[in-house]
Amino acid sequence: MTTSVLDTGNTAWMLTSTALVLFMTLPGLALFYGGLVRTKNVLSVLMQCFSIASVVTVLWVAVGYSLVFVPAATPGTNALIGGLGKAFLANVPRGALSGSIPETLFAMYQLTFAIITPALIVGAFAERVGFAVMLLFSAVWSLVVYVPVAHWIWGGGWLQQLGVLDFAGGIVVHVTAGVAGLVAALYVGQRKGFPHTPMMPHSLTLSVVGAGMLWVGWFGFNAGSALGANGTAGMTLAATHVSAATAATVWMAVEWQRNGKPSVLGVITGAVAGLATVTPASGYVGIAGAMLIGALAAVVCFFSATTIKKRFGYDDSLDAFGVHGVGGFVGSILTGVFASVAYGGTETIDVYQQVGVQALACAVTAAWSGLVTWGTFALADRLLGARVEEEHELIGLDLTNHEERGYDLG
Amino acid sequence: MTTSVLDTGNTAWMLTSTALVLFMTLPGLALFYGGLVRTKNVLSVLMQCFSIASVVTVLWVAVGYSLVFVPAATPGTNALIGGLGKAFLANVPRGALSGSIPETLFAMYQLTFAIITPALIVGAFAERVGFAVMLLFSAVWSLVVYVPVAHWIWGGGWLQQLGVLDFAGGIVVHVTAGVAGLVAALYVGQRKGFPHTPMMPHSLTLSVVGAGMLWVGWFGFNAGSALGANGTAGMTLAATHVSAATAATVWMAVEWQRNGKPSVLGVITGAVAGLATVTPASGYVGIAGAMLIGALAAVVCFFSATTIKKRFGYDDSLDAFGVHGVGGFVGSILTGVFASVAYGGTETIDVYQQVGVQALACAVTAAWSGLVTWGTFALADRLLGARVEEEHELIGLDLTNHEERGYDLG
Amino acid sequence: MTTSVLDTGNTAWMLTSTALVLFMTLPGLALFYGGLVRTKNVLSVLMQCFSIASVVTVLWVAVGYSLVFVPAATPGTNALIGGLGKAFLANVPRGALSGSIPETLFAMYQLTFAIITPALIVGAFAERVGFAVMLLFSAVWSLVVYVPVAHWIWGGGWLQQLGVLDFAGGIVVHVTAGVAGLVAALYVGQRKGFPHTPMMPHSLTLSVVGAGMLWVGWFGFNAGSALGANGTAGMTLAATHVSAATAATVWMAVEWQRNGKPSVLGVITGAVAGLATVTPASGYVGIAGAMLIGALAAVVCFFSATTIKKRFGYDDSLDAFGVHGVGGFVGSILTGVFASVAYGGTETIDVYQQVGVQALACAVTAAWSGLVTWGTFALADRLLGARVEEEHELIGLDLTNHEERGYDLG
Amino acid sequence: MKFVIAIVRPNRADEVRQALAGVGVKGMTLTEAKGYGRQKGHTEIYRGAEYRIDFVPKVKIEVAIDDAELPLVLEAISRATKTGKIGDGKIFVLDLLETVRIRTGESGTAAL
Amino acid sequence: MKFVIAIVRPNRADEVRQALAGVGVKGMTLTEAKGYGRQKGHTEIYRGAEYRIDFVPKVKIEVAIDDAELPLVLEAISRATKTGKIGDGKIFVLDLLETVRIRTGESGTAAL
Amino acid sequence: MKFVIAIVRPNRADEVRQALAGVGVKGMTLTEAKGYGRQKGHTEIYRGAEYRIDFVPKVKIEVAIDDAELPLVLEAISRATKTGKIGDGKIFVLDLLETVRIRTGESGTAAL
Ligand SMILES: Nc1ncnc2c1ncn2[C@@H]1O[C@H](COP(=O)(O)OP(=O)(O)O)[C@@H](O)[C@H]1O
Ligand SMILES: Nc1ncnc2c1ncn2[C@@H]1O[C@H](COP(=O)(O)OP(=O)(O)O)[C@@H](O)[C@H]1O
Ligand SMILES: Nc1ncnc2c1ncn2[C@@H]1O[C@H](COP(=O)(O)OP(=O)(O)O)[C@@H](O)[C@H]1O
Repeated sequence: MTTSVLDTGNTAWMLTSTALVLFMTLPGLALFYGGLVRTKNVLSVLMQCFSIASVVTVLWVAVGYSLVFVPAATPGTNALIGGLGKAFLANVPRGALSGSIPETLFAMYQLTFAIITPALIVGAFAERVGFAVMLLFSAVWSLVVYVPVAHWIWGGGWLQQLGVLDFAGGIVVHVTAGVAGLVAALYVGQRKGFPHTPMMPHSLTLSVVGAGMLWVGWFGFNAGSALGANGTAGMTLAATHVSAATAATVWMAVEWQRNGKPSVLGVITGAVAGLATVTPASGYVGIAGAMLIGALAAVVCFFSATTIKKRFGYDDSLDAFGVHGVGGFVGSILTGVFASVAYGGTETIDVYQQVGVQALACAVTAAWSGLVTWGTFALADRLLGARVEEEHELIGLDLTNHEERGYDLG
Repeated sequence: MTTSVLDTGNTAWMLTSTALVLFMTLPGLALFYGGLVRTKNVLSVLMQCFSIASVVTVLWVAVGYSLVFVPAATPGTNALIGGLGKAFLANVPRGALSGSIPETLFAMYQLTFAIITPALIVGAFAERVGFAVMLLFSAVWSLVVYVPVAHWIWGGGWLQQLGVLDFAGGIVVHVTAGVAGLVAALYVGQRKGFPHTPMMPHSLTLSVVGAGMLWVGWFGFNAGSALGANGTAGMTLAATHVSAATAATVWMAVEWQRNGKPSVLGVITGAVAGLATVTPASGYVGIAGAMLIGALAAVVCFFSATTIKKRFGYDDSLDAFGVHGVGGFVGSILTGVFASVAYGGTETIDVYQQVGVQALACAVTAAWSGLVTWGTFALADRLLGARVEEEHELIGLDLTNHEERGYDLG
Repeated sequence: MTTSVLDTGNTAWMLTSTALVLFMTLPGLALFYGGLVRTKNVLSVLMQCFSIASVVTVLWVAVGYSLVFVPAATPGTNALIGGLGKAFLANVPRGALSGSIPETLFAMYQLTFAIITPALIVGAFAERVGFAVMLLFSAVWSLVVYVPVAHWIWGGGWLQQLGVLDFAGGIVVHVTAGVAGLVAALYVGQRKGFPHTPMMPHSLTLSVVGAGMLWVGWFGFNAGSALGANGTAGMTLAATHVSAATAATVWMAVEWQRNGKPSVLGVITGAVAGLATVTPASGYVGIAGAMLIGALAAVVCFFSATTIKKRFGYDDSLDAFGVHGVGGFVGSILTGVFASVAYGGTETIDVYQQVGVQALACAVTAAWSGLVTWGTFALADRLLGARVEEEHELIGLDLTNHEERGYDLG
Repeated sequence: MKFVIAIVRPNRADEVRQALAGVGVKGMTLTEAKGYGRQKGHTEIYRGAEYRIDFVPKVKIEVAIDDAELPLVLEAISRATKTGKIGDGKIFVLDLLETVRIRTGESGTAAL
Repeated sequence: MKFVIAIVRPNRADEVRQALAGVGVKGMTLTEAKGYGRQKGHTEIYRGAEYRIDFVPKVKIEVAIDDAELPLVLEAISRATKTGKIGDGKIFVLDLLETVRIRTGESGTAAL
Repeated sequence: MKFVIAIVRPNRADEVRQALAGVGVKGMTLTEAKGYGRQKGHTEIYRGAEYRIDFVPKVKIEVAIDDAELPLVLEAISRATKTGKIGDGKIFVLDLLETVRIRTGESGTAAL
C-alpha cells in the first residue's frame, strides 16, 4: 500500500483499468442508454455522455482531484472537503507515486469514476431535458456532490474515519447517482404520454452491445480498485463476474416465471444490477457472498424497476434509480454483512455496527445528493427552463438540440 | 511456471486477458453472429450469447472449474475427469496462486473459454431453435462435453498424458464446438426456405464490428494462454495476428478470383478462420508457420463454407462448423507439424507421431461432442420440441421467444 | 531503455497497448468513418479498414519492420532507410528483447501504427474510389511513405539524428496521412453533388461509438509509446486524455457560439482533434501544455474543417486532412515549444531551434507523402481508373464493389 | 365503394385507428411517408453548413369503405387527428371499383 | 386502364411478382406497409408491461394494367398469395385515367 | 380534381418537389418504394451464392391537384426527372372525388 517504489505490473494493470473504466462510459453506457431511448433522442443521450466526459475532465483536473484526495490546508475542514494543493495537477510531477503507481495515473483512474457517475444520472431524465440544462446540472453536481462525497469516503473525510466500507463506489457512485436521478425525474416530471404510450427502446441491439461493454469494463472498475495486480484484484474480478452472471440468470428466471418469457432487456438489466450491487463489496467478499449479492440484486431491482416504479408513477426513463440507485443501496448495506470474515469476507468487523455505518453513509449521501439535485434543477429551471418545450419533446432532442439525426438510412 | 510467488506483471496481463476473452463473447461474437442473421432474429442471437455467459458462469463456479483442474479424489478416474475439491471455488482463497498469478484469476480466465465455446455453437442452429432448448442444450453440453474434454487436454487427463498439443483451444474449443454445431444443424434441419430464399445478413456492419472485436480479443485468448507477460506471449500474439491477416488476405484473393469481387463477409470470415486455425499452434509456432497456417485456413474454410456446405446441403446457418470446426481440425493437425523445432516451432517432437496424437484427440473429442449433442437434442426434442413452430420461425424468434424487437427505428 | 532483462509489467502493458491500438482501427476508426458516409458506402469503408489491416500486416512482417528498425547493411544509407536483416521477422526469436519487452511484441506494437496510418487516409477519398485502387495505393504508400518516414524519425534515420521530437506519431502518422488524404482528394476530385447535395452521415450513432473507441484506444497509442508501464506512461495518458477533453469542450463552445447549437459530430471531432494534436507531444508535456494544445487543436481544426475546406472547395470527405493532417502539423510544431522544460515539459531544448527542426520534419515528410500519393494515384489512374464510374458512385460502392449491402432491415 | 387516403401526423396513427374502429371500419393499411406543404420542415447542420429539410414525417392511412360510411369516416379521421395547427394533413377520397378478399375470394362490400 | 392495389403478406412479394410477370405484367411498384384487420398483431413486453401492437407487417403492391388484364391479374395475385389463413390481404381496383412513361413521353396503355 | 402518382428515381425527389412548387403546387406526399420493370436490379453475393434482386429503389410522389393543373404537373414531373435512360419511371393519373384539409375542414379544391 505505502511502498514508495513503482511496480510496473501494478502500473500496467492500472493503465488498463483506466482505459476499461473510460470505455464503460465511452461508448459502453452511452450505447446502453442510447439504445433504450426512442430514435429521435439517441444522439442526445450519446452527446450527454460524451460532453460529460469532456467537461468533468476539465473540472477534475482543475480542482476535483485535489479537493478529493489532497488533505485540506486547515485540518479542521478535512472531514468535509480536501484542499487545493494539487489544483491543475500542478504539483504532481511524472515521478510522483501513489502507492506503487504513478500519481498521474491514479488521478486519471479516479477521474474515470468522476465521469461515469453523472453520466449514469442522465438515464433518469432522458428524452425531456435539454442539453444546456443537462450540462449545467452535471457540472454543478460533479463539484458539489461527487467531489465532497468521494472525499468523505475515499479521501480521508468523516465517513472514512467512521470506517465505512465502499470498495469501488457503491455509495460514492451508485447511491449518489441513483438518488440524483430519482429526484431529477420527479422534478422534471414524466415524459409526455408516459406511461400509456409505449416508449420502446429504438435499438435493443445497441443496448446489448453497451451492456457487454459495461460488464467487461467493470473489471477495471472493481478489480482496478485494488490499485494493483494482486490477489485482491483476482478475487474482486471473480466476485464481480459471478455477481453479474448470477443476477442475469436470476432476473431471467424471475421474468420467465412472471411474464412467461425471458426478455433481452431483462437479462442485460440483470447483469448491470448485479455489477452495480456487488461494487461496494467486491473487494471484500468471497464467491458465495458475491453469488448471494447477485441473486438479491436481481430480485430487488426487478421489483423496483417494474412494480415500484409503476406504483409511484415517477418516470425514471432508463431506470437509473431503479437499477443503480437501488442496487447501490442494497449492495452498500450488504457490504456490512458479507465483508465480514464471519461470512467469508476479509474484514474483521462487527456486522451490526458496520451495517449501521453503511446505512448512515447511504442516508447522508443520498440526502445530500437529492438536495443538491433539486436545488440545481430549480436553478436551471429559472435560468433555462428545466425541460424542453412540448413541441421539441415531440420532435425529439436530436433535431431540436443538435440539428442532427441518429440515422439517415434511406 | 511453478514459481510460487505472485508476479504483478503476469497478473496484470492475465487480468487484461480475462477481460479480452469475455469481450470476445460480449459483445464480440454476439455482434458477429447477430449481424449475420435476419432482423427478426437478431435479439435471439444476442440473448443466447448473453445467457450462455451467465449460466455457464454459474455452472463453472459450482463444479466446472474443479472438475477440469482439480485432480480426482480417486487417482484412477483422473484420466477422465477431475474432482470436486474446489466446487464453488470454496477452497480457493484470495492468496492462492496458480503459477505466478492468483488462482481466482486463473479460474476466471479459464471460465471465459468455457463461455465462448457453447456460444460458438449457436451459430450453427441460429434462427430456428427456441430459447429454452438452446439453454438446456448449452448447460448440458457445457458440463458433459466441455468440462471433460478440457480436463483431458488441459487438466491432466488422458490426452494430455499422451502429449497432445493444444495451446489455446483448437481442440478443446473449436473442434468440440464446430462438431456440435454440425450435428445440431443436422438434427434440427434446414431453415424454412433454405437454400433458395436469400437469407442475407441483416447488418454486415454489426458483423464487421464483431469481427474486429474478435480479432482484438483473440490476443487475450491466445497470448493470454501463455499465462504470463513473457516472450511466449509476445510471439503468440505475433503468430495470432499474422495468421489472421494472412487468412483474410488469402480469402479475399480467392474470392476475387472466383467471384470477380472480394466481399466484406469474406474478409472478416477469413480473419476469423485464421484466428481459429492458428489457436492450437499459436504458442508453439514461428512467424512462417503462422503465415502458412493462415493461408491454409483461408483456402480450406472457404471451400468448406461454400462448396462443401452446398454439396451436402446441411444448414450450418453462420458457419460455426465450416469455419470454427474445420479451422479447428486443420489447425490442430498442423500443430503437430509446425510446433516442431524442425519447422520453426518450439517443441522437440516426432512430427509423424505427434500428428497421430493430434488426430486421435480430434477424432475422440469430435465423436464425443457429436454424440452428446445428438443425444441432448433428442432429449430436448422430447421435452420441448427441438425447433420452433413454423409460424414462429416465420415471424422470427425475437417476437415469439422474447416479445421484443431488435430495432424500432420508425 | 536498454536493460536486457524482460520486465513482465512493461510487457503486460505493451501487450495491452498493442490490442488497444489495433482496436483503434478495428473497429474504432472503421466505425467512426463508416458512420459518416452514406448508407450505400458504409461497407466499402469498413472493408477498406479491414483489408488495410490485413495487407499491411503481411507487408510489415515481410519487410516493413526490418526496413524501419534494423540498421542498414551499408551504414551510409541508414539515414534514409533501414536494412533487411529481420525480413519476415526471421531473426527475431521469442527470447529476443527490445528494451525490456519481447522484440516480437515491439514489432507487433509498431505494426498497429503502420496499419492505422493508411487507414486514416481513406477518409479523405471515401465514397468515390474503388476497392482495387484503394488497395494498390495503400500497399504502395505503406512501403514508400510510411516505412521510410518511420525510419527517419524513429528508426535512427536523418530526422532522428537532427533531434526531431515525435513521441507517438504526430509526423509519422498524422502529417503523412493527412497530406496524403488532401492530395488524394484533390487528385480524384469532389464527390458528385458536392457541396450542394447534403451528404449526411448515415449513422452518427456509429460514429460516436467509433470515436469512443478511438479515445480509449489512444491510451495505448500514446501511453504505449512509453514502451513500459512507468511514470512517463502515466503522465502521457493524462496529457492525452486532458487534451481530448479540452478540445471536445472547446469545439463544443465554438460551435455553440457560431451556430447556436453544439453538434454531436462537433464534439466527437473535437475529441479526435485533441487526440491527434497532442500525440507528438504527449510524452513530453505537462498537464497545462496538454490543455493548451487541446484548446488550440479545437480552434484550428474547426476552422480547417469548416471555413478552409469550404473556401478552397476540395472534398476531403471525412476530414482526414482537416483534422488529422492539420492537427498533426499544429501538434508537431507545438511539441517544439511545450516539450521544453521551460514550458513544463521534459526536454532541455532551445525552443526556436527545436521548432525549426519540427517544421523541417513536417515539411519534408509532407512533401514526400504528397508526391508519392499523387504519383501512385496517377499510376492507379492509368491502370484502373482513379475513381469509379459515375453510375457506380450513384448506386454506391457497397453494391458495385462488393455486391453486398450494409443493412437489410426490411 | 370509396378508397380514402389520409395523410396525418405520425404520432396520430393510433388515434385514427381507434376512431375508425369506433365507426365500424374493420381494416386499414398504413405507410410511413414524408410530406411537403405549408408546415415547414427542419434544418440539419453538418460541418457548419445548414441544410433545410423540407419534408416532414407523415403517416398515410388507406382505408377502403362502403359509400355510406364516407361521412362518418371523414369525421372520425378529422376528429382523431385535428390539432388546428398547420400540418394536420389531408384526406383524399377516390372511387373504388372493386375489392377482393384474397383469403375467401369474396368481393365487393363483403370483402371490406 | 385499372390501378390495382394489393395488400399481401410481406414474405409473399416475390411470389406475386413472379405470378404477375407470368401473366404478362411488365412492371409494378412495392411499398412496405402495416396492416390492421382481422389478423391479430403481437404483444411486446417492456419492463414488465405488455403492449399490444395491432399493426402487422404487410407489403403493398401497386400495378397499373390494361382493363382486359384485370381478371388474370386478380387471379394471379390471389393464387400467389393465398394461404387460406386470416391475413392473406385485400385487392383494391381503381380506375386509372392516364399513364405516362417519363422516359419516352408515351402515354396510355403503351406506357404500361 | 386529380390524384397523380409518380414513381421516380430516388435521387430525383428534390428536383420533382422544386418543379412542382414551380408550377404552383402547394403540397405533396412522398413514400419510399421499390420498383420492378424494365430496369434491371442488381446481384448480391452471399457465401459464394449470387442472388438477383429484381426490385430497384424508387420514390413514389403523390400529389392532389386541380384538373386544370394536370398538363403543367405532368410536364413538370417529366422535366425534373427524365434522364432518357431505362428506369425513369411512370406517372399515373386517377380521378379524385374529394379532398379535405383536416385543420380547417375545408374541402374541394380549396383544400389542396
Ligand atoms: N396537394 C397535395 N397532394 C398530396 N399531399 C398533400 C397535398 N397537400 C398537402 N399534402 C400532404 O398533407 C400534409 C400537410 O399539409 P400542410 O400544407 O403542411 O398542412 P395542412 O394540412 O395544415 O394544410 C403535407 O405534409 C403533405 O403530406
Ligand atoms: N378496409 C380496408 N381498407 C384498407 N386495407 C384493409 C382493409 N381491410 C383490410 N385491409 C388490409 O388487409 C390486411 C388483411 O386484412 P385482415 O382483415 O387481417 O385479413 P383477411 O385479408 O384475411 O381478411 C390488413 O392487414 C390491412 O392491411
Ligand atoms: N405497370 C406498372 N404498374 C406500376 N408501376 C410500374 C409499372 N410499370 C413500371 N412501374 C414502375 O416504374 C418503374 C420504372 O419502370 P421501368 O420499366 O423500369 O422503366 P421505364 O420507366 O424507363 O419504362 C418501375 O421500377 C416501377 O416502379
